[in-house]
Order: sequence, then C-alpha cells, then structure tokens
Amino acid sequence: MTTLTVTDLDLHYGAAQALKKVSITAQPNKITSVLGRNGVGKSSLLRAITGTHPITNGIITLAERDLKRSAPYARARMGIGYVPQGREIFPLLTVKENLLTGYAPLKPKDRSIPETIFELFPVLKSMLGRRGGDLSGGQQQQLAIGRALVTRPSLLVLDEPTEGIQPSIIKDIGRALQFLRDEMGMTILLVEQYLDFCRELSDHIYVMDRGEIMHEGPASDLDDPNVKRHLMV
Amino acid sequence: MITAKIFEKLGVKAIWVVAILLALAIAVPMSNLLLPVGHPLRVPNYLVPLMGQYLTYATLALALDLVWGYCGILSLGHGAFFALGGYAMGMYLMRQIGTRGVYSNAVLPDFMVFLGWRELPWYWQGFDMFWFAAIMMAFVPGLLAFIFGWFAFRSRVTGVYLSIITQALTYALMLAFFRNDMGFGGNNGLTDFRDILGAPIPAATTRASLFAASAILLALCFILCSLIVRSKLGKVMVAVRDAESRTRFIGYRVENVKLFAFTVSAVMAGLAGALYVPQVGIINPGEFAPANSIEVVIWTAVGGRGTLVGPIIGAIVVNAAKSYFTGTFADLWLFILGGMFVFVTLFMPKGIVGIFTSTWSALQQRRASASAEKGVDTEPPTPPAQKPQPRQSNDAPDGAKPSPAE
Amino acid sequence: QDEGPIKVGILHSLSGTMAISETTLRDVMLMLIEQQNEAGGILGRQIEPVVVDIASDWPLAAELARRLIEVDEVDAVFGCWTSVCRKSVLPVFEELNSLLFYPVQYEGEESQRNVFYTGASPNQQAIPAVDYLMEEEGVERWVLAGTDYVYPQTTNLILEQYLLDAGVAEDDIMINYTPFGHSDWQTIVSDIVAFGSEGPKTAVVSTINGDANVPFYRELANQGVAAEDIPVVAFSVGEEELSGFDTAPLVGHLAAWNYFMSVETPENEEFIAAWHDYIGSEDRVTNDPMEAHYIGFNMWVEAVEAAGTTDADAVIDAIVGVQVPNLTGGIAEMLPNHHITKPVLIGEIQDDGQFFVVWETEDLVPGDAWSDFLPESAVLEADWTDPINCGNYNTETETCGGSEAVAE
Amino acid sequence: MGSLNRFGRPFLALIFIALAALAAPSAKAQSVAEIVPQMYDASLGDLRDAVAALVATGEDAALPILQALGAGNLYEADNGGIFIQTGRNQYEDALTGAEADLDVTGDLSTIRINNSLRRDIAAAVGSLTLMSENPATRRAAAAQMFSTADPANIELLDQALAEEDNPGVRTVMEQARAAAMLRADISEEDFAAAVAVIAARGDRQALGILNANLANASEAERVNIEAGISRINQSLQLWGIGQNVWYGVSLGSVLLLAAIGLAITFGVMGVINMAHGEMVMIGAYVTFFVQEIIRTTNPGLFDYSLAIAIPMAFAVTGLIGIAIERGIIRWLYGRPLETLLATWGLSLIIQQGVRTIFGATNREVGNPSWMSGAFELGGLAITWNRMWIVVFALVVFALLLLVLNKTPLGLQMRAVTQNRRMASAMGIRTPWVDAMTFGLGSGVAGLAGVALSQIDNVSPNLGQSYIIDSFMVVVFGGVGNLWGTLVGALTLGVANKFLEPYAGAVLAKILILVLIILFIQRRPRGLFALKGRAVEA
Amino acid sequence: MVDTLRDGSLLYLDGVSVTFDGFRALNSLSLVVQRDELQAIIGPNGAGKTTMMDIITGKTRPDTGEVFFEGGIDLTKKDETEIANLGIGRKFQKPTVFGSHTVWDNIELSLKKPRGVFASWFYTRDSADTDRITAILDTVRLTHRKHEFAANLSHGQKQWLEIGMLLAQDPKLLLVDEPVAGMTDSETEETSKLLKEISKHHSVVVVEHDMSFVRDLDCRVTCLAEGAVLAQGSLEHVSSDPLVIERYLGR
Ligand SMILES: Nc1ncnc2c1ncn2[C@@H]1O[C@H](COP(=O)(O)OP(=O)(O)OP(=O)(O)O)[C@@H](O)[C@H]1O
Ligand SMILES: Nc1ncnc2c1ncn2[C@@H]1O[C@H](COP(=O)(O)OP(=O)(O)OP(=O)(O)O)[C@@H](O)[C@H]1O
Ligand SMILES: [Mg+2]
Ligand SMILES: [Mg+2]
Repeated sequence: MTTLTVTDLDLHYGAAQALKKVSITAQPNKITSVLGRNGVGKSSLLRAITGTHPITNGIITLAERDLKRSAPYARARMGIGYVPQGREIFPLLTVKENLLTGYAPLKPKDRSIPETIFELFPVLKSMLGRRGGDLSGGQQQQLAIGRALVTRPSLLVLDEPTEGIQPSIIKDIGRALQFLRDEMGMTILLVEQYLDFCRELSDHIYVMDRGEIMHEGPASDLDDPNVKRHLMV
Repeated sequence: MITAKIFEKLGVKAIWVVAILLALAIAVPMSNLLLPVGHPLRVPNYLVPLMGQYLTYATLALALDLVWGYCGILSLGHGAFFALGGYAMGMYLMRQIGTRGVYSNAVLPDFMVFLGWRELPWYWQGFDMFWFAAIMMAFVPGLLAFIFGWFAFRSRVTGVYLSIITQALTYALMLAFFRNDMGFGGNNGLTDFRDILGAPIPAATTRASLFAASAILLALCFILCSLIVRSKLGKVMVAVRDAESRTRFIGYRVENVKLFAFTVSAVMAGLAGALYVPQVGIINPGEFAPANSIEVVIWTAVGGRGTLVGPIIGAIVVNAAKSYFTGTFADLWLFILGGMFVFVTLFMPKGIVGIFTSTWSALQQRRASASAEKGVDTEPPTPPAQKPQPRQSNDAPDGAKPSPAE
Repeated sequence: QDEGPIKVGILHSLSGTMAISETTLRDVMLMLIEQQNEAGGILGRQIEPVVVDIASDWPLAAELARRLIEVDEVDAVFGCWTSVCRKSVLPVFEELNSLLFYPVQYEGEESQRNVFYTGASPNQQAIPAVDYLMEEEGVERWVLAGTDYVYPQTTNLILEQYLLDAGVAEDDIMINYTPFGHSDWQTIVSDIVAFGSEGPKTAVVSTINGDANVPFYRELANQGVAAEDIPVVAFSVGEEELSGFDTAPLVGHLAAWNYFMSVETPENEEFIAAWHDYIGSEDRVTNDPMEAHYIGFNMWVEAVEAAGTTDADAVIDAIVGVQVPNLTGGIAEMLPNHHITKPVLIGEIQDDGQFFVVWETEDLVPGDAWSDFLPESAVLEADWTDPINCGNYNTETETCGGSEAVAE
Repeated sequence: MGSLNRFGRPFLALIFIALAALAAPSAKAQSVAEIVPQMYDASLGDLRDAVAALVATGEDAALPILQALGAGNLYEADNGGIFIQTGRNQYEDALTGAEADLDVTGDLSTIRINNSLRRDIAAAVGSLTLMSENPATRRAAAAQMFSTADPANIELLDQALAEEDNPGVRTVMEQARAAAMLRADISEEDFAAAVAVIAARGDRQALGILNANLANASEAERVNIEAGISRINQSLQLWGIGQNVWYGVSLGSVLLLAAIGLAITFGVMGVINMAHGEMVMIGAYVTFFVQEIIRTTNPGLFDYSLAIAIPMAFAVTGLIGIAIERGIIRWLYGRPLETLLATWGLSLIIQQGVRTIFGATNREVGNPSWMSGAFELGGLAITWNRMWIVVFALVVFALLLLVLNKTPLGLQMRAVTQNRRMASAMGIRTPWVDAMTFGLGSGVAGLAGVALSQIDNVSPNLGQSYIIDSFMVVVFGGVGNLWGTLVGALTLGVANKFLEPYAGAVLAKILILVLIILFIQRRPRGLFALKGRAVEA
Repeated sequence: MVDTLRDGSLLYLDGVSVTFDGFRALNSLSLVVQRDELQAIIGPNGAGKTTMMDIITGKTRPDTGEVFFEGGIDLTKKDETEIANLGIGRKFQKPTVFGSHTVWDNIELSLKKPRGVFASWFYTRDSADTDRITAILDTVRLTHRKHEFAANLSHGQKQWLEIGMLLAQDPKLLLVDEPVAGMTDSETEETSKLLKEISKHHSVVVVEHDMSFVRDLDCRVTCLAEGAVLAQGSLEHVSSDPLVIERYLGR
C-alpha cells in the first residue's frame, strides 16, 4: 500500500530554513490535509515530497521505499502525481499535449486519457487544441489537475487545487477526490486554505506554522481554538 | 555640500574604485616618465599604451553592463559604438597628418589619393578641428543608438530578437566600412597617425597622457553609472529587466528608460573607442566584427554582470590573459582562454566579482549567526546564495546587491 | 652583449580567419631557422625564433609586434599576410626602428625604411598576367572580380587604367566585388558566363581572396566554365588554396605568381624535400609566400653577415643590393626601394592541384613600389640609399614627401 | 583501332584536306610514327606543331593520341617513349600498343599542354569524331564545332548532315553549320537562315555567336542579327527570373541547413549555442575523414562517400553534442545567457582542437560524380550539387518536423524546455531528454556540415562563417518555430539573390541585414511569431 | 442618454468584443463603474473577467466597442503606461512582482511619483515616502520581510505584495483580480475590510470566486458568462438567478 511518511524533514532556501523537522504521514484511502498561513512552508513540504526542491535532512518514504535520492521523474514513476501551486502549465503546448505529457511514466498499454477528466472538467474537452498558456487562470488550474490524473498516481499531491476555480467546479473536485479516495484507494495529500473544503473532505489534518508542524488530528480539530490560532493573522 | 551628497549617492565601493583609477592615472605615467629605465618599479614603455587600451576596453564593458546587467538589453553590437567613436578619432588623426602623407596631399588622406578621390567627402569635413571631432566621438554613436533604440524599443523588440538585430547592425556596419567606396579606408582602415592635439603620438609623454585620459574617462563613466544604478532610475532599470510589462502597468515608460540607458551606454562606448584608437594606432572595420561585440559580453560575464566593477575586472583580466597567452603560448592560448570561459561559467556563476561577494557574505553570515540565532525571519538582508529566478525573464538577475532602503 | 642567440620574431596568425594561410608561413620560418642553425647560425650565434599568434586581429598584431621588439628584443620580424596587418604594425617598426620582412603580394603604393617587401607588387604579377592573356589568348573582354578590400581595389584600378591604355573599351570591362568569405557564387558565376557570351574572348582576372576561392572555383566547375572558353587568372590562388578540392574540372585556369611548386630546379627540389621532411608529410605543398620568406630570410642572413651585426640601421644599409638565389633558378636582389626582383610565372591549374608553367618573363622584373599607372604615384620613387634615402621621392619636385621631409 | 567511323577511309581523307587549313603549314607530310617521338620533352610550341602534324597525317592512329593528349593522359617516359594511360597505373605505348614496363621506360610523366593547345585538340578531335558510331560522341563533336564556328568545317558538316538520322544530333549539327556559315562569305538569304537557326537555339552560346558576328556584319545582316539577339534576350530574361528564384532557393536551403540545428538547440532549448558552427564544421571534417579512408582503401566507393558520411556525421556530432550537454550545458539551465559564455569558450577550444589535429589549411573534400556538373531544365541551368542540397535540406527539415511534432520524444523535448521542473514532476526523464535534444540539434548541425563540405572550404573556420547567418535565420523566422526557420531561410535566400544583381553582393548583404532590422520592428517576434497570452509574460 | 451615463461614470465599457483566433472571449460586453464604487465581478472560468481587465489596462485591444475613463478618455487609444498614469492600477491574477528587488523596493517603485527618466534618476526619498511605504508594508503584513527579495516570497506573500504595490500607486480605479486566492479565511476577511476602506475614496473592481468574500464586500455584483453580462445586482439577487446557479455556483 502506498503510504507516504515524512520524518524529520529540513529544507533550506539558500541560508533560510523553510522546514524544520517536519514529520507527516499520509495513508491510502485517506485525504490528508496540510494547513497554515502564507509562507509557513506548505508548498515547500510538497516540493520536498515531489523532489522538485532538494531537502537538507530527513527521510521520505513511499510504500516503504526511500525517496531521498530519487529525481522527481523517478518519483513520478513510483506513482506520485503533483498539482503544483501556480499551475505550471506548459504554456506553448496545446491542452491535449499538456495532458499527453502525463504518458511519460506509463507503460505503453496504459497510455490513454481517462474519460473521468473530461467529465470533471468539460471545458478541457472543448479546448483540446488551444495552447495551455492561453487558457484563463481557472481553466489552467483544471488542466493542471487533469494532467496529474493522467499519470494514474497512487499518491496525489495537490497544492491549493481550488485556487481560482469557480464554485461549481470546486464542488466537482471535492466529489472527484472522494471518488479517488474511496473507489481507487488513492493516497491524497492536500494543501488548502479553503477551510470549508478541507473540513468536508479531510480525514486527517496537519497544521503548520513557521516551518514546523504545530498540530495533528482529525478534520474536526479545525474548530479547535488552538488550531484556529495558527490560522489567524 | 553637493560633493558630500554625491559621495553619499555613490557609495563606498564606487569611491574606492574611482580613487584607485585616479591613483593609476597619476602613478603609471609618473613611474613611466620619471623613473630611470631598468628601475624595478618603472612601468615599461610598451605596457603604457597596452594598459591604456585595457582601460578603454573596461569602459566599453562597463557601458555594456549598464544596458545588459541592469536593463536586460543584451546588446551584441556594442562594438559598433566603440568603433564609431574610434573612427571619429581616426578621422581627426588622419586630418592631422596633413602634407606628411606619402603623396603630400594637404587635404586628402593617402588612401583617398591612390584610390583616385578628387575631393574630401562631405562627412569628412570639420574633422580637422579637434572640438568638432570630439563632439562627433560622442554624438555619432549616441545618435545611432538613439535612432536604433527609438525604433526598436518602441516596437517592443526584446530578448534575443533585440540581441540579434544589434548584431545585424554591427555586421551591416562592418560590411559597409569594408567597402572602399565608403571613404573610410576600406579594410585597411585608418592608420599611420602622427599627432594628437599637436603632440606626436609615439612620444612617451603623449602615451602617458592618453593612459591618464583613459583612466579618467573610466572613472567618470564609473561615477555616472554608479549614480544611475544606485538611483531609483537604476531600480526601474532592474525592474524592466525582470518584468518589463509589469513595469509598464505601474506607469513607467519602459522604452524611455531603455533608450536612455542605451544611448548613455553608446556614448560611453564611443568615447572609449576614441581613446582606444591613438593608443593602438589603427582603426579598421574589424572592430565592427560581431565576434568583437560578443567578446565584450564575455568580458562582462567573466567579471560579473550587473556589478559595475565586474566588467572592469573582466575586461582587464581577459585581455591581459589574451595578450600574455597569444605571445607566450601561441598554439595553446585558445585552449586556455576557451577553458577559462567554460570554467568561469561552471564554477563562478557570478563571475570573478561573485567570488568576492559570496565569500564576503559568507563571512558576514558567520558573524551574524554567531551573534544571534533567530530563525526564518532573520532581519539582516543577506543576499541569498541562490539566485532568485523570476520566471518571465530569460535574463537571470544576479549581483546588484540590493542596497536596502533606509 | 653579443653572446646568446639572435632572436627572430614570427608574427603570423595561427588562429582566426587567416590561420588557414599563415600557419604554413610560421612553419616554413621555423624550418629555415632550424636549417640555418644547423649550418652554424649567423655570426657564429644561434637563431632563436619567437612565435606569437596575432589571431587575425590587427590591433593585436601591433601590440604583439611591439612586444616582440621591446620585450623579446628580436632583431628582425618575419610576418603578416594581409595589408591591414602590415599597416597596423608599420608604425611600430618605424618607431622602434626594427625590421619587418613581409612575404605576400600586395597592392604596392608603399615603401617604408623598416619594411622589406619580398612578395610581388602589382607590376610583378597583375600586369604580366594581363599581358599574357591579351597576347597568348587574345582576350578582349575582361571581368575584374575581387574581394572588396584594398588590394583588389588598387590592383583593379591599376589594371583598368592599363587596359584602357591598351585600347580596351570601357564596356568590355566588368568589375565586381564581393564581401570577405563570400560563399554563394551562383549569381556571379552566371553573370560572368553571361558577360562572356557576348562575343569576343573573355577572361576573368580574379583578386578574390582567401576562403572565398574554394566555393568560387567549385561553382565555376559545376557551372562548367571551362578554361578554354573563359579562362580565370588569379593572383591569390596558389597550391595551398587548390589543395582544398578536386581541380580536375578546372584544368587550364590560370594563376600568376613568382613561384610555383612545380618548377623544376635543384633549389626547389631541395626546398620541397626539406619541407616535406620538416613537416612530416609528403602531401603538403609549397607556395609563393613561402618562397618569399625563403628569399627574405636568406637576404637578412646575408645582410647581417655583411654588416657584422644585427643592428637595424646597419642591416638596412647592408641589405640593399644583396642577391640570393630564388627557387625558380634566378637571383633575387634587394632593390633600393626595399622590393625585390622576381620572375613572373603564369601557370595553368592541373588535375593534381599543381600548376603547369605556360609562360614566364625572360628577365627578372624589379618590384615597383609606386605604380606607373596611377597618376599620383607615377611621379613617386622609393630609394633608401643615399643621397635620396626616401620612400616617396617626388621626381618632379625632387623632394621627399611626407613625414621624413619634416623629421629629417 | 578497327573501323574508326561509319564511312571509312575516303571520308577521312576528305576531313584531312579540310583540316589542312587549320593545321600549321608543315613542310612535308610526316607519319604518326615519325611525329610521336618528337613529342618527347617538347616545348609548347613544338607540341602545337606536332598536333598539327598529327592531324595532317590522316592516319587512324592519330585520334587516340590526340584524345589522350587533350585529356592529359599522354605520358612521356624517361627513355623517350610516349605512352597512353589506359587505367590506374596502366600505360600502353602510343605507337605499338605494348604494355609499358616501368623498369625499361623509367618514370612516366604527363605531357602538359596549355589552353590554346587544348582548344586546337578539341577542334581537331571534334572533326575527327563527327562521324563516330556513337550518337553522343557525334553530338559532342557537333557541339564542339558549334563553339569553334570555323567555316572550314562547313563541308564536313554537310557530309555528316547528309548521313545523320538522329534528330537531336541533326539539330546540333545544323546549328554548328549555321555558326560556321556566319563566318563564311555567304549570300544574304543564307545569312538570314543561319541567324534564324541560331536564334532558335536561344541560349547564351547562341547569343555569343550572334554578338560576335555583329561587329563585322553588313547593314542588312545587322538588322537580322539584332532581331535574333533581342529574341534570345527576351527569353533569357524570363528564364533569368526563374534562375534567380532557383539561386535564391538554393542559397536558402544552405541557410536552412546551417540554421536548422540551431533551431533546436537555440530555438527549442533556448541555449545560445555559439558552438553550433563548430558542430557544422565537425560534420564537414567527418566527410573529409570518410573520403580519406575511402580514397586509401577502396576508391570505388567514392560515389557512396556522402551516403556513408551522413550517418557518421550525425552520430559523431550527435555524440559530441550529448557529451557537451552532459558535461557543461546541464549545469546552466535556468541561466540561458551563461550558455553563451560557455559555448563560446567551447567553440574556441573545438576550433583550435581541429586545427591542431587536422592542420589549419583547407582539407580536400571531393564531389562524387552525381554531385558534379549541371543539367538544363528548360532555360534553367541547375547544378547537381545545389539541387541535391535543396533536396537534402527539405528532407532533413521534414524529418525534424516529424520528430518534433509527432513523436513522444518531440513532445517531451518541448515540455522539458518550457518547464523543466514540472516536466520532471510529470515523470519525464529530463536529463535524458535534454541530452537527446542537444544531441539531435548537434547531429543535425553535423548533417549540415556534410552538405556544406560540398560547396565550401573544409577548414577550422567553416563554422564561424555560418553562425551569424544561422542566428539571423532562426530569429527572423521566429524562435521556436521550425516552419519559421524554413520560410525565413528561403525568404532571405531569395531576397538576397534578387538584390544581388542590382546592388552587388556586398550591398545586397548589407541591405538584407537592414531589412531584417526593419522587419523585426514590424514583427518583434519574427516571421512566425507565437501570439497570445502564452508568450507575453 | 447614453452619454450622460458615460460622462458621469469613472469607467464605461460598451459593446466590447474581442476574438482570439476565432474564439470570442468577450461578446459585446457593457459595464459601468461609478466613482468611489466597489464592484465585484464573478463568473465561470473563462468568462472573460481577466480579458476585460486586459482591455481596460491596454494589454489587449478590443475588436469593437468603446472603453472610456472619466467620461471622455478613450482608453482604446492609449498604451499601458498612459493608462496606468491616468490612474488605473491593477493586481494580476498570477502574481507578478520584481523578483530581484526587495519587498521594500517593489513598493517604492510603485509609489505615486513622477515616472520620467530624469525624475526617477534624481528622486530622493523623503520621510513622507518612507512613512507611506512603512504603512503599506504594515497593511500587507510584510514588514518583517521588507529586505527579502520578492522572488523568495511564498505564493500568498506575493499576492500580498501585489496588493501592496497597487496601494502604493494610489490609483483612481483599482482592478483587483482574485486577491484572496491562496489566503486563509482570516486573511480573506482582512482583505475585504481593506478593499471596502479603500473604496471610500476610490473605485474598486474585484474579481473573485470566493463567495463568502464577495458577500463580505457587500456591494454590487456582476456575473459574466461567455464574455457578456449574465446578471447584475446585489449578491442575493445574482446568486438566486437560476442561470448563475447552473453555470457558476453549482448545486
Ligand atoms: N490570447 C488568447 N488566446 C486564446 N484564447 C484566449 C486568449 N486570452 C484569453 N483567451 C480565452 O478567453 C477566455 C476568457 O479568459 P479570461 O482569462 O478572461 O477568463 P476569466 O474570466 O478570467 O477566467 P478565470 O476565472 O479562470 O480567471 C478563456 O476561455 C481563454 O481561454
Ligand atoms: N524560491 C525560494 N527562495 C527562497 N525562499 C523561498 C522560496 N520559496 C519560498 N521561500 C520561502 O520559504 C518559506 C515557505 O514558503 P512556501 O512557499 O512553502 O509557503 P506556503 O506555506 O506554501 O505559503 P503560501 O500559502 O503563501 O503558498 C516562505 O517564507 C518563503 O518566503
Ligand atoms: Mg504555497
Ligand atoms: Mg481570470
């Protein structure tokens, strides 16, 4: 089973330390959320897990395999799908080509675009020939999520996936995540600021502040004043 | 207390650089002229014009740094402005030969005589007067840069497109100046200079004066660049470099900022070229060769782009290396020089100056961390070891150590 | 002070665009020096070559010339190929009073006290070639094709005047210039063919320089311009240039030089053998500028021996009148104008990349510094011996023009 | 030599009478056997006499000797013997036909001739072969006579025409006859007819003949000729435009080849690759190397040398490219401008390296037979090497387009260069893709080198002369767009060739540069500019 | 009639259409913003909200339609710089800041000052400017990072910096594209307070998808869809529109 464990993680940007001894676990069939104010290190944690930024210390394991030395593409091949903050669409590739980049870690026989993506984001289907960079912000966000799903991940890592997306589709995304969790047995790690969304979906939450994990517990803890304190300005 | 204010605006580093340059302007000529031959401290004759030449190169590199390092305009044609300034000086020097040319023609330079020209072309008029020539040394490159920049920046030509058309510009000028019909001596260019301002060029005193003039020009240009770079205008330039369109949306006229920097830079390059010519004794269309302009970019990169001091160091180091190696390892020097460029890129990403600043900041940091353990929000602005990478610009900014506003 | 080796500077481009031609000259100089050392050197002292690379960069040439003379203290310098190189180092040699031996054919219009021109001046190459075409091939129409720089321009100016004087109509002369390193010759070759198809016999006089020649000749070959129909006579194409491609389709096109590798004389055979031996390859060719260095070096050696010193002034005095054998069976003499006497040979390209000499002057031609076909220079004379001692003596006003008049 | 021609001796005798006029007035007729030994160590003047004498003999044996002399296959031996080369290191005695024994004869050396002698021989051989059994030979002989245009040939041509049944050869013979007639003293109608025949031919050679006769024609004849000339000029002018387009296309294809590798390393990857020219140069040296090996081991393969060189050059430069990417470029992603510095350094090193290994001088790269010469297409003269280069450039372009747009590798290449980090997170093996992309770009540059070795110098400077043009083309066409590179290269090529006749080569080049500068003002992102949000930051 | 509407308004768009490669992003859009008005714009992804801002700020030229500022100024004839100097400031959907400048310098560059080359060259910061910058930094809570390079900020911090830069420009009309994306709930509340405060003396147009934020703003709401206005009015009114629910809010 694809359990993700992160132990005592340190991460630096040059001299500045962004993560301090961070440890989390994400279980299969669960949605694990990480919350915190701006700049506390949520995205940094996800970058560490996906390998897009090097870590200074600590251990990351996926299904009991150590990821420390693996390049991002190797992690993608182990089943990590990543929806980064800021969309990171390939701007000059068409929507279709953006989706096709997800074929890279797949075996030839698995290479197809799941229909569910278009059910979830119908707008993508009508825009397959358009360049990714021309899409509106929200459309790009939808594309980014769709693109990650093409790789058939066993661990899905999402960094504020609802940012800039219209309310109706946010609801769809929520339903889709539940489906992926419940029916596909996916491990889902979610960073989100949108508390209502989190509360509704999450099985387990972590709260960060200043590069450290300050709290861990079930989603209901979100209403705990101790936790709220970390999310206040 | 205007001087005090200027000093303050210049910053300590610039004052040091200027002081060193001025000291050189005095010390080198004195040592060459006053000390007896063979004295260990005497600067030998041949080194004086050579060092003067390096200083003009350094001025050129500095000029490029203003547009490239700060404004993000990678000009691959800066040699053109240098050469135009040089030609203006060359034309003056040619006119000074007078009847001492081989054909004893008081007006026409030798090459015109034997190619059968009957009278001096209109664009040669006035170059017998130094003041006129001196204005042209700055005006011609400045005007060309202004016109070129006016169109290019208004049309929003940026990035490699701009780089390549600057290259096309210098290349076209090279081909044009190669033509004998242009009246600039074809590929032989202008040579055989005798006097400058009445002083014979080969004389030691003239050489020393030219050296001093080069050092002073460099110092003045450095002051000018520092004043620009350290002002808010300098920050706008960097902003343009990082995110040109964003700058527009704040309300700055990007094209004017670029045009200003480009023109000022071209004028500096032209003046440098003007001082270069009497010290090497020739100006020919080879100076317009695209490869020459690329070399200027390389000096700047080797020294450290966007630092003002870097290009000066880079120009001197690369050229001194070239002088030394071409004379000493005639067969190997390209390996050495080429290897040096590769080495610098791989191991000194911020150029030679970057090595100093990073050791300096490492030292500072050690001191800072020794004194206090603060955490993520450490107050002192230590320049990050990792360069920030704005996504939209293809021009990775570096250097330009931020001078915190306080 | 007379102890230790005598130093000789070698000032050629070993990199950049001109390396293609000049590297060989560096090698031949090293060979000559080695030979001289084996024969006991000069004045009982060994010769030490000092090699620098001017990298086809002319300001650098001036800088390195200065360095050779001032820092390395060489007694003579052999070097340069292009005119601009010579022009840029010339003030240095004048200022520091040293010697330069310049081995390449050039446009003339110059004579300087410190420079010895061992290559051909226009009257030793261009004019005889045109004469040959006029007389032997009956050419009436002329294409003067050159690279756009001073040597072709001057040469063509002289030739044009010469042809007009010989009664050729202006319409029968076509002048065409191309940029350095021009590589697409389709249009120009077809223009030549068109010009040549207008009736009378046509020839091309090529002053195309350097790299541009290979693509030019390849295009000639491919468009089938045969030597029997439109012969091309070149002044800058020698054995070295021809070694870059297959010359079979070009057999019969011409070149005018003062030396060809194919000339069969004992001196030449010995020289070629020594060269092959030195360079370690039988495939390497010899050419005219190499011979010029050979002559120049031997002249310098003779002059130094005669003067008993390497002192520049003494050598300048001693060298005028020095005679050394050239490689084609004649004698080269250093004239008072610092040019030398040379035979003029016209060769036809053969399929092995060599030239077959089809014509040669009966007598040696003395090099003329100032062309008689340019109005301004017709009255000038160069003579570096007393009493004139001037590079541009005006025979009409009987004065020495230029700086010397003022300086002396 | 058996039957030399279809008509045998009587006819030959006639030829020789006709040729007697051409031959130098030799005192008395000699036999071939007498003349040949005189050719040993003869001066050019003596050789000329010998040729005339040989023609005058009227013997069959003269023809092969003349042909050999004209082709440079006639040799003299140290012992005074004269030999004809029949094959590689095979010589037979010109008189006896006996195989040469080098031990007896001593060294053999070619008998050299000059242009005017070559012309004489060609004329003589032309006359002698006019009756050959082979139509191609007859045609060549007639063509030769056309250019000689000697009235003495008229009778001969009449004879031949009477027998000729091949229509193609007939035409040429008629034209040759007409050309000769113009020089002879003939009636006005005949003159007009001859002019008509020649004008109908309509090419430059015809123009030459007409022009040549203009000077000494009578008033009436002149009108005739002028009409002929203007007719030819008109058609030539039309064809001239086509010819210019072709020159432009062919120049464009050279630019395309030179630039297309750069369109990958620079256009797609964003590496300011100053070492691109050196990859082209290495490709040319690979060609040289391949040809050198073929020359020494198996000369028969020479015509295939390019076919062998193409994959070799691609592999060699591609591998070098991969090595460069792995060794240097990969440390520089994210700092594209620094690649300029590193690759500039590399280009210096590679140039000097090649200079050290292969020497600074040009190396000989030959054209295989199928790359030599020209053919006519209507009024267009098309040289084979240009034509194959155009084809090659288009094929390379098409293949590249296919790779880039239709293969997973192409998609991954584009993804990686647009956002390396994200591509990696998508599971794309970025180091591998980077290496492949740079290798592909370099390999294509190497292919360009193979083609350029056929038209230009193969020297260490080869690359330098193309690098600037390559950047111009890529930028003019629009960075990152392969079609732009194609259209850009062809546009610049054609524009250049249309400017050249008016402005001269130098000004044309300057004008092109100015046009590029002005064009970029109008379209700041090149011809095929990418538009939309995606590109505007 | 129409003219009086235009003259009285700060921003007036009428019949604006724009097409990209055949795709109609704005379809005869008409919109009026009054002086000192706060207006929220919602609408599905791709409705054309950002494109509308592009048109107002001169980044994109409309194919047809009128865009007037302060009644008489035709914005379609002006370029970005002129429009910015007329007093229209913008926060971009995707935060774009000057990465190699410090946070402080980012704000300083944006301060409302003469923008000319020489004016910038000879500019010296006076204490009023310093106070203003300090105040803005406080507002956007970046005081503790004022010496940090902007490139080193987290995504949310860049959003804040953009808002700070917008404030510093002190424009007459603020166009704010998705200001609270990536902010915590409490920050969202702060932002709405801030915008309401500003709108007392400025006109503000806010684009957002966060309904609770829009509710907090308590202003006129316009819902765009497929490049045209779908509904307009109070939030209650708009959000009860069945078309809005179907196309935008979802069930
Ligand atoms: N340059 C362009 N080329 C092609 N299509 C474009 C371009 N610019 C915008 N579009 C299209 O126009 C439509 C409107 O885009 P816009 O960014 O204005 O939407 P939006 O309302 O801001 O959406 P979001 O809420 O997702 O930010 C989108 O469908 C987008 O794909
Ligand atoms: N590329 C970078 N270089 C230097 N520092 C960085 C970089 N990226 C982030 N940081 C710093 O690291 C810290 C953590 O940033 P991170 O992006 O992980 O925050 P976050 O929790 O995701 O915030 P947000 O909610 O705003 O996205 C911040 O203080 C930020 O300034
Ligand atoms: Mg984040
Ligand atoms: Mg938007």
